[in-house]
Amino acid sequence: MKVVAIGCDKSGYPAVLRTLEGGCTPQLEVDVRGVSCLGVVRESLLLEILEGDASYILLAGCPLDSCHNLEGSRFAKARAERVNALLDEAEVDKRVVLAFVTADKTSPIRDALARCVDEKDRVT
Amino acid sequence: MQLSHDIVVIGSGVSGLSVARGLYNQGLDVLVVERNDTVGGTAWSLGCKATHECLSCGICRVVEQKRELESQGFPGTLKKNTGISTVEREGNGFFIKTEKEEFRARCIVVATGIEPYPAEQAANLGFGTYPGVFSGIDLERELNEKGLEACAAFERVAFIQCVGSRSFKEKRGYCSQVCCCYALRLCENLKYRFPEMQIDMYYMDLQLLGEKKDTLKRIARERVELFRHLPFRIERVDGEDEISPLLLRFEDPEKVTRSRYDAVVLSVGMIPSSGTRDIARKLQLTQDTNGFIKNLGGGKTSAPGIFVTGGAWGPTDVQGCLRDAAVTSETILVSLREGKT
Amino acid sequence: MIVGERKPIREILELLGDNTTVLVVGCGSCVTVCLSGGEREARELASILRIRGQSAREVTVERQCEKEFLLPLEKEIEPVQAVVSLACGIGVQAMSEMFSSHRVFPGLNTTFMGMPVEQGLWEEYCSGCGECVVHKYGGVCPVTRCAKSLFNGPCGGSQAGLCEVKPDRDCAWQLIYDRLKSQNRVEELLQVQPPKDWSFSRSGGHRKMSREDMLL
Amino acid sequence: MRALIMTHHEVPLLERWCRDKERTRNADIRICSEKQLSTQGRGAWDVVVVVGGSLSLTRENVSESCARFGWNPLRVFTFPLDESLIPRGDTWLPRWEIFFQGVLAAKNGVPDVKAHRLTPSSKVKVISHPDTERKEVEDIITGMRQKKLDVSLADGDWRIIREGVNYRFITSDREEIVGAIVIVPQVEERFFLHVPDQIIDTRRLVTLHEFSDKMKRYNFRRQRIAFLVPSPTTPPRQWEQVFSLSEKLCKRDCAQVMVLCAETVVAGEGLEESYRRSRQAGTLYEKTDLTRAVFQETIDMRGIQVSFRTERDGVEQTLLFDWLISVPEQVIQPFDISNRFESDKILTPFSRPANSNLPPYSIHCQGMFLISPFSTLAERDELASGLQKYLADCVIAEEGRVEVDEEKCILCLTCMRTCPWGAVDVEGKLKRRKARVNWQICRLCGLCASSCPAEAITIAGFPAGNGDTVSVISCGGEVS
Repeated sequence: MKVVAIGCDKSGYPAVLRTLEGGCTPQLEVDVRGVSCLGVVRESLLLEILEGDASYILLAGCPLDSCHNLEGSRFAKARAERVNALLDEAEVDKRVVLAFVTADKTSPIRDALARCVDEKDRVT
Repeated sequence: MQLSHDIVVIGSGVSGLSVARGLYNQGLDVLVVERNDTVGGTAWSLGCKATHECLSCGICRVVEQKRELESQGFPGTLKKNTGISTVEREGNGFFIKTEKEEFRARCIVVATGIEPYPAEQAANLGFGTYPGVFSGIDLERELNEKGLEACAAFERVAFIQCVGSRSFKEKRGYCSQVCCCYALRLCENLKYRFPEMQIDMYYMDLQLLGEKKDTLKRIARERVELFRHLPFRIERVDGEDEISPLLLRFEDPEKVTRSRYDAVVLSVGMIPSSGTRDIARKLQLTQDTNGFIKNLGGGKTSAPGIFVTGGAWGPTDVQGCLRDAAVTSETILVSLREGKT
Repeated sequence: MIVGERKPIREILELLGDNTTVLVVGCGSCVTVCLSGGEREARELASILRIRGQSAREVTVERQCEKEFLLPLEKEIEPVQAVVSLACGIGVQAMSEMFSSHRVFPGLNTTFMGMPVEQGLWEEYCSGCGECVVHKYGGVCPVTRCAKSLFNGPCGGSQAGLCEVKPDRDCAWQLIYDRLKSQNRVEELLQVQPPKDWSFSRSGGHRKMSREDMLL
Repeated sequence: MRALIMTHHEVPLLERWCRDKERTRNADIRICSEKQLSTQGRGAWDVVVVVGGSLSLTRENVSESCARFGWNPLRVFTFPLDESLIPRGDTWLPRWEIFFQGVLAAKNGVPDVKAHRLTPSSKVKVISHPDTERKEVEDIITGMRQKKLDVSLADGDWRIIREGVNYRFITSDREEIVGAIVIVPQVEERFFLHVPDQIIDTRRLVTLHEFSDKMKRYNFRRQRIAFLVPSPTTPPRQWEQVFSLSEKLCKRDCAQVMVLCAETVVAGEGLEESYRRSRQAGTLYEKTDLTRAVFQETIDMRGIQVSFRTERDGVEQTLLFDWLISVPEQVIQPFDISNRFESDKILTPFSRPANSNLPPYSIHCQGMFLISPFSTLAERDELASGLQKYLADCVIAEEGRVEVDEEKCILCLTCMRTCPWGAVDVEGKLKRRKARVNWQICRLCGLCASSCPAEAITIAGFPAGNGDTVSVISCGGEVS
């Protein structure tokens, strides 16, 4: 199962790298991409990535009200919810998952990846 | 080899590093002496307590400091695993001797900080004897890597406040200022992760401080059951197996009440770290009744030329340390400029 | 500006039925500003269709209500079985006229002529009644913004200034009264307005407007 | 192809790999550490690769080195020092090599972007709300002047226009360029308790501030006094006064003092000690929910009866007091200068966002700070050092990276409303007006580009989402 992890410069990207240093579960292939802030990621970009073979997208960014760009995470949350609603309507079982972290907090990312794996096993 | 530095900072915790950064940027020659082999002291080991919302616990200031260390390099030189053995005054500077070498300095900054109160010493609260008793600081330390997985199986958790502080009997008559805040943030994290968990909090007075005090008030009111009552003893429910629930006994004048919990978290307060006590003895600095080094205002101590910053003169949180570091480095610059140290 | 709301994806999929090759056509003016039918939304819909296995392409023209802009689509539409137009109703009909050989499905429910009250929120301000009298009501149109289109005073059922029919909307007459009060022209409301001649509005039949000097 | 690799750490795999000419398609590669950079760093490199820990590779750090050494930020690629191997076909290649192949293959012909170090002017202007106490504002200014900051107070009617990194301060007689602005808002002392008007007429309900002045002049021999502290989040500063006043009242005037509060806050230096002394002096502390208390004035209007339910044992008590002292909570009012700040964006009143990642005391407009008139000395020192750091550190901005496409922009103003830093305004007077991003204020967060419905704003090097791939690296150039 492939997961694309998009991390924001200040918190998400370093945190995802640190999680992967610790080695993640074998049946998971995580492709890490860094963006300057989670607010940069458009819905069309998320859908385009989901057209590939990735079955989940993990958006790792700063907590909602302490984003370095004030509203980046809030935008990302709204867009993720909209894309999930679109995918629901289209009965596609791919999802966008959010994790709010600071640079060296890896537990939310590990939780999010574990939830992705459980959901995928439950569906297949 | 005899080296002379402008400033020697003892302790490389959050306050030590920010004073070093402040003075290094002003072009002074700074030496940071650290007792054990990792930089960072208490604050660096703590975890960020944000759920999807930030609870402004200040740990991202620690992340900012780590980031500065990585991109701008260490402010001055760092000596790890070196303890100070003797300090003598010499002219208007100091002659410092450690196990391995000695060096001169014009000023000394004591930034040895605070450490959590060892929960074992809490009288009959069962830390160490019963598996279900945690200390608040241990939960916090695992927050970054493991998260709160350890508490997955519990349904009823009790938080006991003011463990090891606010008791004049044991010569610790001060409020550690941080434990109510971090306990409420831990409760928010627990309820966020395990919504059906029932949390009770036993406390004397809630100290709601910092930027997000209204959020803390909302947490205290909605997410936690409050009891203004400190338990007397923790026991095991007798006759049951290893992981049976714990029992909190309360000595009321009329009757003894008991309540059962799966786990108990002791919100341990902050005490002067062993380094602070040891340095205060070696530098003969006057201490206040609770063992902290006395701060005569702006970081000055009883001995001219020696300054104190951060947790060493009073329990405080990360933001308080950074604010205090700015004040102390300002006083040092002024005193250095006027030539009298 | 004309405001439209995207149809639910399930409905669009039912419309398409088993047509596999689809062309999604976005419109670059009003529906882009109201974030429901522009270039990005076209690409999103195309991605969704591609994820579901149908081959979909998207293209966006400046304005779908101009025949000249639709001409270049000629060769794009040829190989395609179905076309989904994300423009307002006008664009869908213009496309159907131009490419009558193909079936053009609307991807949008065109709703009203609206104003962006704040970022991301549009409210109906005009329903095109054909005979504008908004100046008599301090610039608040009772025909559109009052649920019962009353001309001679409020219906009296509003609570706390909110409309009785749709409680999340302000009562138009409350706004009219406040506005006129602030301009102290309230007594103008005392004049009784005659019944409105609705023949100029939609209920008077299909309407047309022309400028003789501009006719070629 | 001339490549420069900057790394803090010795990376053996990297050195061995760079000398292997065949692998690097005989690119001229030079590796140097940060110290040697000042000598070798300058010059037009085709490609610059920054290798470092994942924490230091933020966009701001990279553009700072671009400004210092004159690199084009789009030709700078960052790599987080990862020597692991990943499968490619049947062989296992170091992740580093795949990254560098991508870097060599990255498309050139990128727009010419320059990073600048902009130093704001060293003048600071203090704006205060008309009815904030003059004395507090003067204290703040003298505190800052001690820190050698060039501070002046704005009086009379003034207007502000944003000018790149600075602000243009226009008053009736002259204009001034100012680097930073400190706002002192009005702080409303709100007593969150509904007290009927008759009680207020008795003039026996006084605020803490007034009472401490009264203490100097009057003696409260044998009087019954109650401190009312309804909110549990009353700051320790107020409690310090409550403890010292109550102790003095008991000792000096042997008055009967009671404190009705939700929580007693003792988290401060020496507060526990003064709390203990105040209790030993005879003050009674009763925890109750004051919002349910009932106040009733006596017939002779000289006393007030308070009936409340104690939290300890839930007993309903009614006590008569001669004086009631309200300990209000200080609420900072949002500061509205929308009619004096000329900008296309409709400004909401300024208030300090509860965002712990913003520099202390700063608000979303760069170079603007906000501090409460009742701030402690330590808070004012922290603001002063924050100001010095802002004015000395110079702002790093990248010119030519964000551009708005003229044909596509339909002036829907979404970008202007979305930009958190207020860096977008409308440009052009005549026919073709479009949005313009002021590069000196822009923090390259990308929110405008991602929320533009017509996708008219493109930021070079960021994932545009129209077909080209997402950059593997957090900033700098574009690599598949």
